[in-house]
Amino acid sequence: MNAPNKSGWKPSMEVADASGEMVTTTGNRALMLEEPLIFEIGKAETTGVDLPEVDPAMPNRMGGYDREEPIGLVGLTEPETVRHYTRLSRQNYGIDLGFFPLGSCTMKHNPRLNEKMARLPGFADIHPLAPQSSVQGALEVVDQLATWLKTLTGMPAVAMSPKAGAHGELCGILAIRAAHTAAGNPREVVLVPESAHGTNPATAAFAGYKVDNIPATPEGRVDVDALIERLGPDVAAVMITNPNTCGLFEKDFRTIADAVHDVGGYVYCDGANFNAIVGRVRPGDLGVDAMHINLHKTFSTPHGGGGPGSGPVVFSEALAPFAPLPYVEKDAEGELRIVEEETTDADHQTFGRMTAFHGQMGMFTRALTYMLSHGADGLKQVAEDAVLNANYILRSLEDILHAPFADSGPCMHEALFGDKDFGGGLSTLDLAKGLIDEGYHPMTVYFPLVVHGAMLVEPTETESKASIDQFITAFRHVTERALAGDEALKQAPYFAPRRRLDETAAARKPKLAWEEPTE
Amino acid sequence: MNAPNKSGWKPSMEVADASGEMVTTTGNRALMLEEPLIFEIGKAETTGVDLPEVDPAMPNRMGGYDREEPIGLVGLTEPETVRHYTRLSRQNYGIDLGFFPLGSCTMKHNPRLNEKMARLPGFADIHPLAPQSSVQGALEVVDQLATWLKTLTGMPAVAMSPKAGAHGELCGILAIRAAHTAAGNPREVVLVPESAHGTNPATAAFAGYKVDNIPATPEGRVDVDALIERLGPDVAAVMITNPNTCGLFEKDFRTIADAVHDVGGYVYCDGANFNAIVGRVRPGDLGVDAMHINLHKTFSTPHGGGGPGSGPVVFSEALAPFAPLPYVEKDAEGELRIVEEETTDADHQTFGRMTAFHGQMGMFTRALTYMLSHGADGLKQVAEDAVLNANYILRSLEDILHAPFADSGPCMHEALFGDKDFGGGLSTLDLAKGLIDEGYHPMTVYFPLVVHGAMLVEPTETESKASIDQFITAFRHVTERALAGDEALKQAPYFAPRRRLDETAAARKPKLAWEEPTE
Amino acid sequence: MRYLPLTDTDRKDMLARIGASSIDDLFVDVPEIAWLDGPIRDLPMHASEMAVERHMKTLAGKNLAAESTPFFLGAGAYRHHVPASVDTVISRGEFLTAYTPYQPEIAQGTLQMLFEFQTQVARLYGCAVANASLYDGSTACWEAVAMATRVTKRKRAVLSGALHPHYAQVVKTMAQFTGEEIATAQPAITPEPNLETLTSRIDEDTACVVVQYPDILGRPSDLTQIAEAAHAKGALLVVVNTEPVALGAMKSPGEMGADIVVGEGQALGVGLQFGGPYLGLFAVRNPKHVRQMPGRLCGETVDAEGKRGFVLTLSTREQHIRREKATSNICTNSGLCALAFTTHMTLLGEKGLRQLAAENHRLACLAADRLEKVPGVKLLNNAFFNEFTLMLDGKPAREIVRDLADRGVLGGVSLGRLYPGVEALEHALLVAVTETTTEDDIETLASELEAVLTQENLVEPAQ
Amino acid sequence: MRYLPLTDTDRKDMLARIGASSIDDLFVDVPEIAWLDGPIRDLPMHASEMAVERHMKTLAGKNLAAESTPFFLGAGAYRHHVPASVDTVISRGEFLTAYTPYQPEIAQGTLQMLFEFQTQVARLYGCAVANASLYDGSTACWEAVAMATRVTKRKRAVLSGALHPHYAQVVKTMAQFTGEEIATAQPAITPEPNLETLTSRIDEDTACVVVQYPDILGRPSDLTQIAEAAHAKGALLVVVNTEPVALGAMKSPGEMGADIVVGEGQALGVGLQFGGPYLGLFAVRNPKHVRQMPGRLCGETVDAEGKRGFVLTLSTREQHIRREKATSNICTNSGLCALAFTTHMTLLGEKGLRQLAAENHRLACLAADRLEKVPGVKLLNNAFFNEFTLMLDGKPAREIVRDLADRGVLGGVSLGRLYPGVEALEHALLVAVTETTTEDDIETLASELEAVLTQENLVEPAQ
Ligand SMILES: Cc1ncc(COP(=O)(O)O)c(C=O)c1O
Ligand SMILES: Cc1ncc(COP(=O)(O)O)c(C=O)c1O
Repeated sequence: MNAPNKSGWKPSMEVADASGEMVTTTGNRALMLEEPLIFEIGKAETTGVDLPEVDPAMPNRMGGYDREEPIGLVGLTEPETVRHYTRLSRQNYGIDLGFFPLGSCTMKHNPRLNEKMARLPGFADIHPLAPQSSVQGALEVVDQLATWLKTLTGMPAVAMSPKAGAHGELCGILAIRAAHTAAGNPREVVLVPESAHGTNPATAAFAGYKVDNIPATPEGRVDVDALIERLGPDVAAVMITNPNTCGLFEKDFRTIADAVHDVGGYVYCDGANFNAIVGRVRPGDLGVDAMHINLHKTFSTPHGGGGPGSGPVVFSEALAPFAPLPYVEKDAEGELRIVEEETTDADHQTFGRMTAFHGQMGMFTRALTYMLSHGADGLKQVAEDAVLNANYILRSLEDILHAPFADSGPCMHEALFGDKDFGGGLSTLDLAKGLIDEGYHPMTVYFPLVVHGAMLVEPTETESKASIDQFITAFRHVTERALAGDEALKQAPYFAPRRRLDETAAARKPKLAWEEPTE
Repeated sequence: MNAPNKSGWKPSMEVADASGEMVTTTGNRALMLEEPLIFEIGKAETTGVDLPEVDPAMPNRMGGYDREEPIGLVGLTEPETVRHYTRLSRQNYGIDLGFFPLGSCTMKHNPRLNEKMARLPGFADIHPLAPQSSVQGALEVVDQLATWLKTLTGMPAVAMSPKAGAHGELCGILAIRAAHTAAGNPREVVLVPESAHGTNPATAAFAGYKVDNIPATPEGRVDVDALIERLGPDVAAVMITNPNTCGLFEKDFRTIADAVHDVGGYVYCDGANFNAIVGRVRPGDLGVDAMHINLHKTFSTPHGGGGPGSGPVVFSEALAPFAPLPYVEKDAEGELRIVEEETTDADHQTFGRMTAFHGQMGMFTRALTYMLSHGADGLKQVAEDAVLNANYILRSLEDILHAPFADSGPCMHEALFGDKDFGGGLSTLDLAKGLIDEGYHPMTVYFPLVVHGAMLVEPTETESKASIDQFITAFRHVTERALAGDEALKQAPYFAPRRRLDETAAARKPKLAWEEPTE
Repeated sequence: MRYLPLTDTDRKDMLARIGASSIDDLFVDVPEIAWLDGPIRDLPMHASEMAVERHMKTLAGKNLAAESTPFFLGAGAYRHHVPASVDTVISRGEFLTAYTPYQPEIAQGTLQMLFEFQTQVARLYGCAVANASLYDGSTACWEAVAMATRVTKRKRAVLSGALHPHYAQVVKTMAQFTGEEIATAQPAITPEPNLETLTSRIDEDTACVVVQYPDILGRPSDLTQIAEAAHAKGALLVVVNTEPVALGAMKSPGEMGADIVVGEGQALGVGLQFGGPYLGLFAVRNPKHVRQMPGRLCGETVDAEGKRGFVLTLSTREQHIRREKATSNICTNSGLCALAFTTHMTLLGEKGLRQLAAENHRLACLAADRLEKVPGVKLLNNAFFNEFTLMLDGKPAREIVRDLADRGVLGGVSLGRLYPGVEALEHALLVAVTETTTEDDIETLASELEAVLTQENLVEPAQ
Repeated sequence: MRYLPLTDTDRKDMLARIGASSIDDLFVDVPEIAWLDGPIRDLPMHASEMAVERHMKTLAGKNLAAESTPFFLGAGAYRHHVPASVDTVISRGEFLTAYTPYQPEIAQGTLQMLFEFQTQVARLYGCAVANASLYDGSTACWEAVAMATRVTKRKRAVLSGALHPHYAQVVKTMAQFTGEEIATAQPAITPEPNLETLTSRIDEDTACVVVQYPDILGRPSDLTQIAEAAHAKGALLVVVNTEPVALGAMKSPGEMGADIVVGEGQALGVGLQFGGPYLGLFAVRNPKHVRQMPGRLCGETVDAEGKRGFVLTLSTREQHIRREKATSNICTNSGLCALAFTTHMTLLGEKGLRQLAAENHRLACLAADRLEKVPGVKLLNNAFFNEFTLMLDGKPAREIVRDLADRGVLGGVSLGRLYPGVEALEHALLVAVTETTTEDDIETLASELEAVLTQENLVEPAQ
C-alpha cells in the first residue's frame, strides 16, 4: 500500500507544521493519511479472494466470445482493501462525525437497528422473483410500510417502487399524465415555483411537459395570485414543495389546490420536507393528488454518500388507478401477492412499470424499523423537534446574518439566510469553507435560487441543544469574519484533506477515468 | 454534543494553521475533531434506550436494599452516542489505518470473515452453562481448534481456557508446579532470560516462584552456558521465548531443553512469537513441555485496543495430566462434553480451575475461521512472509541504524535496532514520535531491555512490499533527522490529536476518574 | 425517545429564546383544516429496540433465505458470495452517513472511490467513461435510450425481443409519455438469437438498437454484427448486461462496438435484497458523448496547493444546475451500492474476476449436463455463461417452480412469471448457477425436478 | 491467499535485497531436527471465504441460540438486550484493530473511553477508582484476594459459601500455589444468607472476607454488617457482583463499606458468548489503595500545549516495568469488552439503567410468583433481584434441566451442574429473568416444568 510517489502527493510537497519546522515525506499528517488510487497500488495478478485457478482445458460453452484482452482491472488482498477504503473513509465527513446541517437533505441520525434489520438474511438474501409463497414476510414489510405511509399522509394509495425522490416525482407526474391522457388530453404545462428543487422542472420535462415558473412572494412563498392567474386548461399540474425550500409552510396550499382542481389540473406535492410535519399534518387534508416521500430523508435511511434512496408516492383517489406496476395486494385468502400484470378495469389503469423489480426493499426494512421505533407519538415529536431546532437557529443568527424571510413567520425544518453585507468580496462559499475548518459540514449553499448567496441550514431533530449551541457560536464567529472581510477566509479550508479544488479545470478537460501515466 | 468550552480545549487555545492566519473557535481542525467526556455532555435524565418508566408502586422484593442515592451516571441518546465514539475512534490509530509494526505484538490484519462468524447467534448467543446437548457445535469449535493447535505445535494436549498470553503462562507454570508438587517438591526457582517479556517473571512470581535472570550472549540469544551452569534441583522450570524477543531463533533450544529435563525441570516456551514459525516448525520437536499461544497474535484475533486475547497452552505428555478444568472431551458415543469435575486417576490430576467458564469462545471462532482460511499451506506461508518482511526491513535499515544483532543470522518475524549515534540528545522516543507525524504507528520501543533504546519492528505477513518500502523511506528520513540531531524532532508529533503528553504529571497526582469541576 | 436528544428543559429554553409560548406557535402557518390533535390514530406508539427487533425478525423469518436452500434464480438478479470485508467498508460511518459529495474538501473518500468505480466499470464494459451510478439496470436502460435520442436526434428505438421484459417495459412506459417510438418483440425460443430479424428492423429513423448480452434466455450474441448494422444506419448500439460477472470471461460490449453499455451491478457487492437497492451502471465508448450522459460524474483535478483531488464535474448536464434542460432528472443515485461494487471488484481484481467467471461457467456447464438428463427436460441454449433456458414437458414452468418451492428448492425463474399470459413461453425455465451453487444443489434440483415432472404424469399423484 | 499481499515477484525481489537465495536461508537457525518439509500433514489446505463460512455456519447451526427459545440461565452470565449501536462502535477499525494505547498521542480514542469506563464502573460500584478491566469476574476475584493480602500483609481469606463456586475454585487454585489460606464453605440452602456464620470465621489473620452480592442463590445480604465485622478485625471486605444491572436498583457495595469491589461485566454490551471473552471489573473504595491495584489504569494529564489528554499511568505497578515485583502478571486485558460495556452504559445512563433494573425485577417477581404455583416447586429466596432459587421435588434439578431442554426450554442452571456430586444441593434450580424474557416465556417455563415434574411422577411415562 501507499507506495511512495504514487498518490497525488509529490515528494516535493512536504507538509510543514505550524512552526514550519516539521515536515513529513509521506504527505501524511499523523492520522490524516494520503491514499493512492487502487490502480497505483493494485496488481492484475493480485486478488483478495481465493478461487480455483482457471483451467483452460475446462469445457467452454460460451459460444466463442472469450474475453482475450486484459480487462485492465487490478486487485488488492483483503488487508490492503480494508486499509484502502478505511483511509479513504477518513477523508469524508458524515453525520456520525458531527453536525451536518445540509438544508433540504435532512441529514438526521441513521439508527443502527435499521442497519441490523436490513441485513437479516430473511430480507437481504431473497430474490425478487422468488415464488411469492416463499417471501410473505417481505411482502408484509412492503404492506406494513405502505399502511404507515398512507395513514401518515392521509392518502388512500401508495406506489412503492420509485427508487428515490426524483423517481417518485416522475411516478407522480406520469400518473398525472396518464390520468389526463385517459381523460382525452395529456395537457402541456407543469407549473413549478422558482424556489423548487432542480428535480421538479427536470422531471416535468423528462415526462414530456413544458415547464413554467411561478414567482415567489417577498415573504418566500408561492405567489398565489400569479399562480391562479396562470392556470388554464393547458396546465396539467402544479408541483409545489411543502414545506417549501425556503423552509416555510405554504399557508395557501389548500387554496392553490382548489384552484388547480377547478381547472382540471392535479396537485403534485414535493414531499422531500415531510419530516417537518410528519405526525402533525396530513397532506391528504390539503388537497394533494400525489406526493413522493424520501425515505432517506424523513424516515432516516442513510444517504450513503449519494444514495440509494427510496421515493414512494402517495396518491389521491383520482390518481390511484394509474399507479405503476408492480404493487402488492392481499388476495381473498389474506395472502399477499405482487401484481405484475396490467389489468384493465377502471380501478387499474396503470401507467406501467418504472423499474425492474418492486422497489428499494433494503430501504423499506430500514424505514419500517424506524417508524415502529418512533411510533405515532415519536414521529410527531420528530417533526416538532426538527422545527424547534430550526427556529432556534434562525432566531440565534438573524441578528448577524441576512435572514430574508425572518418576518414571514416561524420557519419549519430549516432556516434560510443570504449573503448580504459580507466584506472584502467574501461570499457564501467562503463562509461555508470556513465552517469546514471549524469541524462542520456546511449548510446547503446557493439554493434555493430565490435568495442571493443562499445558506439553508437544516438541523433535524437528532441534534442536541449543546451541539446546536456550539454550531451557533462557530457560525457567528465565521460570519463575523466574513462581515469584517477577513481575507484568510478566502483560502479556507486550511485543515481539511484538501484545500479548495479547481472545479473549472476539472470541467474544462474532464478526466473521468484513471489512465496509466505515460512516462 | 460538543458543548463549547467543555472539552479540554479552552477557547483561548485557538488552532492556527500553517500561515498562522486561520484559527478555529471549536478547537476542531476540519476532520480532526475534539470531543468532550460523556460526563460533560450527558445528562442523568437522558437515555438512549426506550424502557418503561419506573413505577414506584411496583412490587419490590429486593429485601430493602434499594439504591436511593444517585449513581452518578449520565446518558446519551443514540445519535449522540454514535457520534461520541466515532469522534473518539478517529483519534486512534489501528491496523486498518496503516502500518503498525509494534514488535512482539504481531499487529496483523484481522480478517472480517472472523468477525462475521463470531457474531452468528449460534456462537455469540449461547450460555456457558447451557445443557451440553444444546451446544454441540460450540464444543466442536473448541475441539477442532484444539486439534489444529496440537497438530501445529506437535504437542499431545492443550488447555483452552486461559484468557490471554499471561494467563497462559500462568497456566503452564501452575501445571509445572502441580507436577513438581505431585512428585513431592514444588521447587523454588524459575529461570528467565533478561530479554524476556515482563509477563514471564511476573507470572513466575505470581505462581509463588523466585525468579532468576539468565544473561544473553552478545549475539542476542540465551547464554546457554550460564543457563546450564545455573541448573539444579531447585530449578522448577526455565521460561524461554522462541523465537525470542530480539527476533532470533534460539538455536540451542533443544540442548537447553535436554539439560533442563536432566535436572528434572520443565521447559516453558513463551509462544507469543509462534507466528514466525507456524506451519514450519513444531515446538514439540524441540523439547517444550508447555507453551502458550496468543490467538490474538499468531491467529489474527483483533487486539481491540488492549484485549480480549486468548492464550491456549499446549502440553507435553508429562504435564498433560495436570491441565486445568474445564476441558472438552469426546465421550463413548462420540458426543462432546465439558469436563468440569476433578477426577483423580493418574491421567487427570488437574491443578484446578483458572477462570469461571471454558475460555474465550469469541476468540476461538475467529481463530478457527482464520486457520481454516489459511489451511496448512497458508499458515506456512504466513510464517515465511512474516520472516521475509522482517529480514527485508532489517537489511534495508541496518546501514543507517544500529542493528546490534545484524550479524547473528537472519532475524525471524521482527527486526531489532538500537539508538546509538543519535545527535542532539535525541532518543528512540523522539524517533518514534517523528514516525507518528509520518502516518505510522511506531514500533515497540525500549523493549527488549537488553538493547539500549531498543526499537523492535514487526511487520507481519499482511503488509505489502509497497507499504514496507514506503515505511523504510520514512523511517530512513526520520532516522537521518535523528542522526543529524534535528531539534524539531524533540517536539514531535505535530499533527496528531495531541502533542506529547505529560506522563509524569499523570502519575504524580493520579486523576483516574472524572469529577464534577468545583467552580 | 432514544433518537431524540432534546430534553423537556431544552425545549422550554429554546422556545423561550425563540419567543414562542408553545410548540404550536411554530406551526401557526398550517391552516386549521390540517391540524391534528394528538398522535395520528391507527398507528402504534413508540417501541423499544428489543420489541422492534422481535417484530422485524418475525417478518424476516417468514421468508425463505436463498442461503438456506438450493437456489437457481437469476433473470436479472444473481446471487454471488460477497466477501465479509465489503460490509465492513460500507458500514464505515464516514461513507454510510455522508451525503452526495458537494463539499469536495471533506468528501475525498467518496469522490476517490467513485473515480475508481467509474474506471472499473468503464474497463469492464470496454468503454471510455462510466458515470457514478444510476438507480438500477432497468432505469439505466431507459436513460440510454433517451441519451441515444439526444445524440442522434432521432426518436425510434429498436428493442431486441430477448431484452429483459422488465427493462423493455420500463422503456415503453417512459416512451409512451415522451414520444419515442419503441419497436419491440417477444423472445423467440431458439437455441441462438436471430440477429437478422433484429437488424432488419433498424432503419434511418432509428436512434438506437437495444440488445441484452447475454440475453434473457442466457444466450450471447455477436454484437459486432449488430453494431455494424446499427452504425450503417447512423444508429447507436445500446448493450444491456445484467450479469457483470459474465464480462470476466466474455468479450466486452465495448470491444464489439457498443456505443452505450448499461447494466445492473447488484451481482457484485450488493446482493439480492428482494430487488433493491440495486446499482445502475452506465458507460459510453466514445468520450465525445460524455456531455450527453445522465447522472453524476466524478473527475480528477488539483487543489489550491497543487495536490491531486477529485470533484463532481460537468454538472451543467444535471438537474440542480440545468433544471428542465438537464440530461436526466436523477439526483440521489446508488452511491453506497457503487461502493459495495467497487470494493468487491477491488477484492476480485482482474485475476479474481476471471476465476469467478470461470467457476460460474464450470458449474453452469455441470448443471446443464445434469439437468438435460432429466426426462422431460431439454436444454435450449447452444451457448451460455451461467444461466440457461430449459424447456419442460408437461404443465407450465410457473407451476413447476411452485411445486419445487414446496419441496424446498428454488429452482429457477419461469418465463411464465416474466411474460404472464404468453403461452408460447410458458414451458421455459431459466436456471442460473453461480459459485454459490454446490454440486449437491445441482443434484437436488435434478432429482426434485424429475420427481415433480414424473409425479405430474401419474394419473393419481403418489403423494 | 487473500490475506497475504506479497506476490512471488515481491518475494524474489526481497530475497535478493536480503541476499538470501531462498526462504529456507532465513530459517537456517532452526535445528535440523525441527525442520518440516511441506505443509504440516493431517490439516486441510487453504479454503475460500465461502467454504469456511459454510463450515462455521454448520457448526453454529448445531447450537440452540438463546434468542430462539425461552431462556432462563444466569449463574454468573446474563442475557440482556444489547443495542445495535454497541456493535457499530466496537466494529470501528480504529478501536478494533488498535493495540494497548502505548502511544497516547494517537490513542486518545481508546484512552478517553477507558477513562469514562473507569468512572462509570467506580460510580456503579460506589468506589473511588476502577481499573481499565481484567479478564473476567472470576480472575478479578482472585486479584482482589491477592491485593488484600498485599494491603493487609495477611495470608488468610474467608470466602462466603454463597460465592459463585467457579470463583471460589479459581481462588483456591491460585492459593494452593501461593500460600494463601482459603477458608470456604458450601452454600447453605436458606431463604437468607447466614451472616453470623460468615463473620464468625473472620479473625486477626484474615486478609479479607469475600462475599457475593446478590449471591449465587440470588440473595442480597447486608454488606454493612460484614464490613463492620471485617474492619473490626483489620480485614478488608471484598464484594463480588456478577450482575451489574442489579446495581441499577440495589445499593452499591461501596456505599455499604466494601473495600474492593470486583465483578463480571458481560451483562452490559458483551453478551453471552459461551463464556468468553468477558469483562473483569475491579474497583477500590479507598483511593489510597490505588498503587496496590492490578491491571492498567488510565489517567488524565495535559499535552505539551496544555490540552487535556489521557495516558496509561502508574505503570510501575505493572509487569512490563516492575517484572517479578508487579501487582499482577496481566498484560492484554478486556479492552474491547470494556468499550462495549461503556457504550451500553452510556446509552442507558442513570435513567436507563434504573429502568432496566426495574424491568428485570418486575419480570423476575412475575416469574417467581408464577413458578411457585407449579406443584412440586418452592421458591427459596426471601429477596432477590432478577435471579432466584427454586427447590424442585423429584429427581435432581440437573436432569430436569435436560428434560426441559429436550422440550426446547432452557429453564435455568441447576446447582447440580455447579456443585457436581453435592447431594444437598441437587434439587435446587437457579432461574434468571431479564428484560429479554417475555411473559409468554414465563408461562412456557411454568407449564413445561409442570409437565416434566408430573411426568416424572407417573409410573409409566406418558410419552
Ligand atoms: C426538495 C427536494 N425535492 C426533491 C429532491 C430529490 O430527491 P432525490 O435526491 O431522492 O431524488 C430533493 C433532494 O435533495 C429535495 O431536497
Ligand atoms: C513475548 C510476549 N510474551 C507474553 C506476552 C503476554 O501476552 P498477553 O498480552 O496476551 O497476556 C506478550 C504480549 O505482548 C509478549 O509479546
